[in-house]
Amino acid sequence: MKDFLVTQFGFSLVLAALVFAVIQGAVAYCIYYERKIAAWTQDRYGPNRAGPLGLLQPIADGLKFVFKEDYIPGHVDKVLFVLAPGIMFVVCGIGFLILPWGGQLDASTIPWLGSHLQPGERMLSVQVVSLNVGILYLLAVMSMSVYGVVLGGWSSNNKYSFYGAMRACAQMLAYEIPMGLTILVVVLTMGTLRLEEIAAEQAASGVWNVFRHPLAALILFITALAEANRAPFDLAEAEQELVGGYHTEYGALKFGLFFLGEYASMITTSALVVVLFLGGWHVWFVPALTMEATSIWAVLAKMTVMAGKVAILIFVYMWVRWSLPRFRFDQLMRLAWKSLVPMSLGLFAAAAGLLYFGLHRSIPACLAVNAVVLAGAVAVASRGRTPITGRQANLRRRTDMNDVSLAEVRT
Amino acid sequence: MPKLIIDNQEVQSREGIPVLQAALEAGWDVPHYCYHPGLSIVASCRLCLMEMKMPNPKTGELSWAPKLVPSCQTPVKEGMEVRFDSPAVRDNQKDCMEYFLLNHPLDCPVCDQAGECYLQDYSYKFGHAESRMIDPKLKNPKKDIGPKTLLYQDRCVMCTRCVRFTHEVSGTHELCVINRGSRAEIDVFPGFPLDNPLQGNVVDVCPVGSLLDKDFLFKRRVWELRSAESICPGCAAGCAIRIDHADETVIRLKPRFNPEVNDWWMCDEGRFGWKYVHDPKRITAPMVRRGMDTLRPEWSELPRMLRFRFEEHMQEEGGKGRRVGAVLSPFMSCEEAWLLAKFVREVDPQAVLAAGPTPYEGEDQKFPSGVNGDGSKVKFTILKEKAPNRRGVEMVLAAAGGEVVDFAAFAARAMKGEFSAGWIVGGHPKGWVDANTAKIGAHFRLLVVADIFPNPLIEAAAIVLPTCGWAEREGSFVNADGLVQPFSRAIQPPEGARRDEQFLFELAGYVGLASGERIRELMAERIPAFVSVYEPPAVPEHAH
Amino acid sequence: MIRDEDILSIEAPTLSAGERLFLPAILGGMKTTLRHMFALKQRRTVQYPEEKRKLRVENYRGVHRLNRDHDGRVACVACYMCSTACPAHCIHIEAGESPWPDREKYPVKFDIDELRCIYCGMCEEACPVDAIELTPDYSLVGRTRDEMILGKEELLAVFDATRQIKPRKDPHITGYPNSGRPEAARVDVVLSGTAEEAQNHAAREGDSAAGRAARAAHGGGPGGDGSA
Amino acid sequence: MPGTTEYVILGACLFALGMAGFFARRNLIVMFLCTEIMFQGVVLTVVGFSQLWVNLDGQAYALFLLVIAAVEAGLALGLVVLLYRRRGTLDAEAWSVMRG
Amino acid sequence: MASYEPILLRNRGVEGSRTLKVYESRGGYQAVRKALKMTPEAVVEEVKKANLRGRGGAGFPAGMKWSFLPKDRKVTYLCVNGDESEPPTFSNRVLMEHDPHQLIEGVIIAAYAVQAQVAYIYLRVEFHEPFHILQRAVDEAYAKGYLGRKVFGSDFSVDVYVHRGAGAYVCGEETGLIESLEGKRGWPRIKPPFPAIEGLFRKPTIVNNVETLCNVPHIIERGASWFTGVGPSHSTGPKLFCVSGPVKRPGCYEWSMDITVKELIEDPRFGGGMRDGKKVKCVLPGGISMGALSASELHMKMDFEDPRKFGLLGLGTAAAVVLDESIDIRIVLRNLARFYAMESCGQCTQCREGTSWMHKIAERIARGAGRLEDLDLILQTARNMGMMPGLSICGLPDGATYPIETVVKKFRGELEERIRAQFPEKTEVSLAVVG
Amino acid sequence: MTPAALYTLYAAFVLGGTGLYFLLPNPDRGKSLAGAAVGALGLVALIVAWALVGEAGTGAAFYVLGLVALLCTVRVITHPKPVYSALYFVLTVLAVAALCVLQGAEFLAAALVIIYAGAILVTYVFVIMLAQQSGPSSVDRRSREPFLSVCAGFVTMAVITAHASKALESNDQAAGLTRAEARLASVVTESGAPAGLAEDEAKPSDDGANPPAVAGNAMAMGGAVMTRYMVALQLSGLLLLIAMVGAVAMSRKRVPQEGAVALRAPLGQAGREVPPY
Repeated sequence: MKDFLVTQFGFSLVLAALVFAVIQGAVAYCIYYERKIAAWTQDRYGPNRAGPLGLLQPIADGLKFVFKEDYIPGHVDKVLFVLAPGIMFVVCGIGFLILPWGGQLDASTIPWLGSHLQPGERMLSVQVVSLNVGILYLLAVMSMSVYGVVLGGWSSNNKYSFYGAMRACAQMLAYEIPMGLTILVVVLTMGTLRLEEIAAEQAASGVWNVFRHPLAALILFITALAEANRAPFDLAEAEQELVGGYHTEYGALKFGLFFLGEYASMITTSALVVVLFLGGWHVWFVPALTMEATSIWAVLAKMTVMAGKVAILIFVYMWVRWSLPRFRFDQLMRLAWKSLVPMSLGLFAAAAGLLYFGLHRSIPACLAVNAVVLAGAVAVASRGRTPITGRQANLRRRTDMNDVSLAEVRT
Repeated sequence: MPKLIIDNQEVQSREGIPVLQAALEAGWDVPHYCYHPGLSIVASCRLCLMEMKMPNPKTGELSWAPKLVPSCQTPVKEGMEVRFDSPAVRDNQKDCMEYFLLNHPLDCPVCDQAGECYLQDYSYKFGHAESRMIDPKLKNPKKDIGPKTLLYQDRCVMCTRCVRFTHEVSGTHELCVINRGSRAEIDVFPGFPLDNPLQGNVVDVCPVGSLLDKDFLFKRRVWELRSAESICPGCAAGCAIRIDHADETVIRLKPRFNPEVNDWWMCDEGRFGWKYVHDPKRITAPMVRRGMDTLRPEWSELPRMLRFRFEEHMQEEGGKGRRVGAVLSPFMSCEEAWLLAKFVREVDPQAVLAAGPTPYEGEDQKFPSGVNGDGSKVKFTILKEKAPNRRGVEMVLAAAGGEVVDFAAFAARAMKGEFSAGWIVGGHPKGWVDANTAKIGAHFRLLVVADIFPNPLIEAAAIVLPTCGWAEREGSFVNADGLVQPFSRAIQPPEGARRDEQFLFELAGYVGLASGERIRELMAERIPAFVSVYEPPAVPEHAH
Repeated sequence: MIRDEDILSIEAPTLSAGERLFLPAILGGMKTTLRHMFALKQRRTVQYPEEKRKLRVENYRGVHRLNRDHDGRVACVACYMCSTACPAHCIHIEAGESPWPDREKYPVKFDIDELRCIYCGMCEEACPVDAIELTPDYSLVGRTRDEMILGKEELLAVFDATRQIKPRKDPHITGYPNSGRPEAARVDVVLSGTAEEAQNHAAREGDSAAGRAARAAHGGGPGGDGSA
Repeated sequence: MPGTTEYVILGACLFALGMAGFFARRNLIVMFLCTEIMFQGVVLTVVGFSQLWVNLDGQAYALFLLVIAAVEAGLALGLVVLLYRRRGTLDAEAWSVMRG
Repeated sequence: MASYEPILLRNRGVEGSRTLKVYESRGGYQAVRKALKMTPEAVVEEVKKANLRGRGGAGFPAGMKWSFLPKDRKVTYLCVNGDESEPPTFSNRVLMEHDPHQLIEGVIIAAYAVQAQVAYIYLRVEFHEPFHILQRAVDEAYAKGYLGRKVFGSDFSVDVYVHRGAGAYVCGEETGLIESLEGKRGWPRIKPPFPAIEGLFRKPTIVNNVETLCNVPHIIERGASWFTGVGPSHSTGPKLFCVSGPVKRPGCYEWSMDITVKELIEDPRFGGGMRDGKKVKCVLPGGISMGALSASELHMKMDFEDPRKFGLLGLGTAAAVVLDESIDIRIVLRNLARFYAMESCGQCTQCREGTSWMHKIAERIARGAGRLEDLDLILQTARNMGMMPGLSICGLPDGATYPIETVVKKFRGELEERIRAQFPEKTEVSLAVVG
Repeated sequence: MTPAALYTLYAAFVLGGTGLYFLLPNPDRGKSLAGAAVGALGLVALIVAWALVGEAGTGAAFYVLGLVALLCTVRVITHPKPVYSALYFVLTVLAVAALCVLQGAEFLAAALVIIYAGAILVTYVFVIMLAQQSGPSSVDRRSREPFLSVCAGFVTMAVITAHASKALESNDQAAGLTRAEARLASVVTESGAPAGLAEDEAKPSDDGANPPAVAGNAMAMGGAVMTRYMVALQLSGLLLLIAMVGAVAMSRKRVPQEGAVALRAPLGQAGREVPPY
């Protein structure tokens, strides 16, 4: 048993349990965090009643979710109605399995458990699973989260829910494409699909991918926002139009599961961005944070750094949410299909080209490519006229027709 | 049919009416207070003044006369030309409205007339925004001029419509004008209060809030009321009325213009006789007696149950020569009578039908009464026959065919036990079952009694049904002159009860929503009188 | 109905290439929020139960009150104007003939459903005698719905409780000069010296004297409602 | 590691079930779903054979099958929506009348 | 001024002038005998020719009025308007008190001319003495057979009733008189139909003033040409003038209508000048309803036409009230306004409310609480009530507006001065009721 | 394949077919427990057959996943609600993907999930939800010729199985040999993969014809697709393009010209009432 825990499988199990628990706790405090940030942005105090600084607020909220009546409306499709939040929760929750939290761990440095091992005898990967299609796994899992939203919306048998679900569905499908393409840019640059290797590579070279492909990093961040249904892409639950979006009919714990899912996927996607572009657990000039440092303490430090980076990203998520207004749906789609997809395609093609010339690790070349793609996008964007949308287009039409014959139009 | 020109528009008019009436009928909004088509013309409010083309005395040419003439007093002549839309006329209206409001207390917030007050309407439309008088207002007293009426003299515009009404229509001369100038007051002679059977009309003719009905006093603001056109069920005259109601409660009745019956008036008996509609003693739910128990059936199952029980009964008893007997009350509408007759004829084609007893009280009262009623023309009559639809029910019975007897004969035959099943409809607000009638109940094996108030027959009834007050249903009445007049529903029946015509519609085997019109269409195939009903001509929009 | 010629066709302003990316604008916005986030001294929130905000007494629209006139009677004349104007239909009045000679009507019942009320102040605007007013009191709580329906007595009590912080205005429009002022100048024009006129005049004066007596009998002095 | 035969049998079962469903069901969308099931059967079979021959041909074939399935889904669903708009039903029988 | 022999008042001062005997002895009842020999149409024609204009105030030609009667009438009434309610007027009373038979003779001739079977002499309620005198005279005439069936032996019959009203200024208006005579509330009737078509008891009726009818016997007796020879051509015949106020000789005088106001006041045969040497400030020359003259306008002729030139309504009853300089014009205004506010019948809106409003304003000005704009307001009110052509049923509001308007216009300077001079605090009006 | 295995298999087919027949939607029948029982028996027979033909390596995972795939497929076919059909199909796909992983085809598995479950089926669900929002329609309650369909399906199944097993049996020996060689080759081939690649992955052979023993890794697939199947890849790209154009062309909303509206029947009615030809 003692030995089992320091095998990769056993360690993975422990790590999985640990990370899962931490993420669930983190989700609860994310909500607190979010409310605080919202409050600060708006010159308020935020939750400050439950416990010191309101720190017990998440617990109060959680208790509230648990103790509320778990009500299933009469008009819903009961099976799917119950299933949907579960799917959402599970799908958002299993993404973290392949995230590398701290490089390699020398099992012998683990106090008490690894005492019987020689240093360097058994290196454990601080990762739940190491898959050779790691990123593909993440993409596959993320693509499944659509089902939670769609089924939740449809089974509610409520038009607002349904609209929310439809929107979420279209949005996720659309943003998956640029997301995948930017990930592929990293994959091309790094030459591997394994996340731990990508992280290790960055740590080893000290060059984070964001310095090579800042544009790709931005696009990935934007698509991550959209995939997590976060503002300004929270069309699926636009209160003004759709009451509560796909979870209008949900309450109590089932709503809580949706909520947890959203924040869990925030954490997962932030971690993904961190690993792909921000060097994972790496920080320069800290000896404990190099490839070579594999002791348990170094790993803990790495994990802390990783968590810190994730926390900063999540702060950015929230900062964005409380700063920017929501997109209109057509704007959202235009952004995806007309800006992000072409840009990420361009980046992808360019990265492939760089790879062909062996320049894929060269920072200047990569930056130049990014700059070119950005410039191209700007050029294309500034070429056309300002798109006239919605009502204004109608106006144009009306006035044009006025010139022809008003009588014709009226008849 | 003279043609005249009003404000440059040619208007076709009627012979012998004043220009004011012609203009109102043509859609002009000419302000007026003292003019009322049912009363004599005094032309004293001077609000309807108009300009008129007259021959110049020197040259004989037609030109606009400098003097404004009252349009209420000027009869229509072929080819005359008048105008209301001129500065002089408008100025006069404006000034007049200022004068009317000089001593008016402007207590619209507490005035019951507010909302249907022509001082409000006209000063809004034709008047000044402000009064230029800064002196204290003259205060005229509030007077209790009769048991049912209050007089707020300070709101009065001295149109004397009320005075003329008591002189010319009721002929009772209670009201008069006392004092002079702006202290002129409407008053009664000491010891002779305004208390005649038509006195409620003085409140109606009052264009302002001066004469108020004590019955309606402070009850509601008029804009809360909704109206339904109806027919007064108080007597067989069939006066056209308007039911003003709010929150499913009848608030007041007002007469409706009907030149064939009541002109503009109605009697107090009808006006205040509706209170029984909201009597808590009413039967409000159907009851079925089963042994010693009384059950409350659902309305929805009643039609089928009743038909079943009558048919079952006829199978048992029909062979023994005992028939179904039905009494149709003169308080039923024609439609209800027809539907019930249809049902009874269906369950027993040889059923005996009878019209219920018609109540009579005293003698017909004709107005104007008293010394100054010159007797040349009766302007209003209150009939002694106190049921609205005896003729209608008789028409239906006549058309129903089969054996139709009068109520006395019916009662006698019932006592002999000729009928085993019966359906007796009441509906008289004051009760109608005397001791003798009450005895017939015991001779039925299956008796359905439908009435608005509990009556002694209920003791013997197997099934008791509530009927509705006339305000709660729709249909038509045939008045004493044979005029078929429709009335519409104003309020919902009380909780538990159901509109009679709807229930009987379903009982007679029809489905869907019953309406008087729809049933009349069905009836018209058998009774041609119901092909069309009488609707009084529309009153001009701006007339009052 | 908007006519076609009234419609303005508005072109969006032409954006430069940089602006078209929207990123600078987005970053500018985020800078603003960030600044607020760390400007800790700017917190605007009032910590409610401990701190209370100073309200503008004249304008704040809180719980209603029914004013008393100078004799301590309910000032309302039961004209239903407030209930007519109320967009939420939360005012229910039952009028009765007033026991006082100087007015026609008074409210026998006057209920406001504070839960239905949207505190728009239309009732205040509509009142011809300035009898209903909204007070700066916003802390209205209750355990049941019934508790939140304030009757006449409660509304008068609200007046008594708030008359210090928000004194009653003198009504400026009223058909009843005596209801607002303690002794409004009452000038009747005596047209001539005929006996009849004098009698009428005396009778009217007598009316008001009787009114005063009646008022006294009803206990209509200050402090008492007088409508009880 | 399971053998090829099992995969072939399973693939055949899926294929045949898809076929039975395609024949039996009347809903156009479900019918297309059944064809997709047949694809799944084929995928399993070729993956099984890929295992048998220890090369990637089967898997590559399966990959192209995915392409075909995607194309089919795109076009077929577009068609279904069009048909649904025309007839207001998804019943395949509604389109059984030949009109030449 | 030419000399003038009184015609109408010729019996005044004669002993027993009220008796039939004295009247006949001084040539009375000759005219009626002459008239009865003529056809009624001829009588009407003669009166028409004489251009006898009504002496009641409006000045409508009497003959013309008589000829308006429908030809196919069966019943005709003659009403004699003795409701002399205009404040300074007492000429009818003088006629009736001193020479009742002259009136009765006129009534008989007029009744004959219009073929009236019944004549009513309507007196105001305050005329106790004239009533008794007149009643006695009528009884006398009945006794002599001059009244009743077959008067003077002719085929013509006429009954004369003397009736006393209940006391209202409006009853002096012909339709008001008719209403009152019918026993109703005395307020004017709407015209048309005019009384000549539909009057008393809905029958054709002629209403004439006492003085008018007193002229008739003289026209018949002396001929129309004599009548037209007296006075100017548009205002023919003798006329009674009343003078009241602080003159030395107030009273009723007869003269032709070529006399001026100044003569009426100053001439020793009439007013005889002002008492105590005071100066004239204002004269209301035609009863109060016709308007006021300032001191500079005293040259106005007292005929039917001249007053119009001075902004007055007409000659009216030709009863002049003289006001001296000691009188506050605000009081004049107030009193004038009060009279009409009191006497308005309350039927027509403009008159009912307008007169009382004018009174309120005038009262306030008189009390010392006037505002300068009140003068405009009162003028406007007056105008809104309708000055000729009037807006009301009868002419009372016209009569109410002219004195107010002329006083305000002609004495505006003094009024403004008075208002300016009043204590400022008094100008503040109690605004307890504003609406 | 032994005859016992084959007959067991046929028995499984017969039982399964019978069960399926009873399970197919039929409004005249309620839920058919008997059908489910017979079907279950069929599945048991199938497992037995698998066990009889199975090699040593066949683990519990295969049985579980296979059963899941089959059960879900049956539900796809028999469920009266199309949404549920689609969702069961998602499960089928997941099971198939897992089966692929069992066979070492990890890239294919990921592709299956991403493309099938993540894209294609989402589209299906989308369309179903849009087209059919209120409960199961009559279309889904009644099957079309259930007996014949089941017969056709299961006869095909038997035929394929019979032939396949025969062929497999004859090739078994050779196949086994080839597999062993391939495994050997993978061990000896020098790893030429880029740095950082896992050790158990090998560089594909030049033409892809001779893949590493443990196939299915992404790199190998990439190599194969980009080299050996280059033409096919391009063609499939072309096919996707054509499909995209076609889909856009098909679903394009035709905006009627001004004034032409009146000439056409309203859109909703146009198809519903077939005008007499």
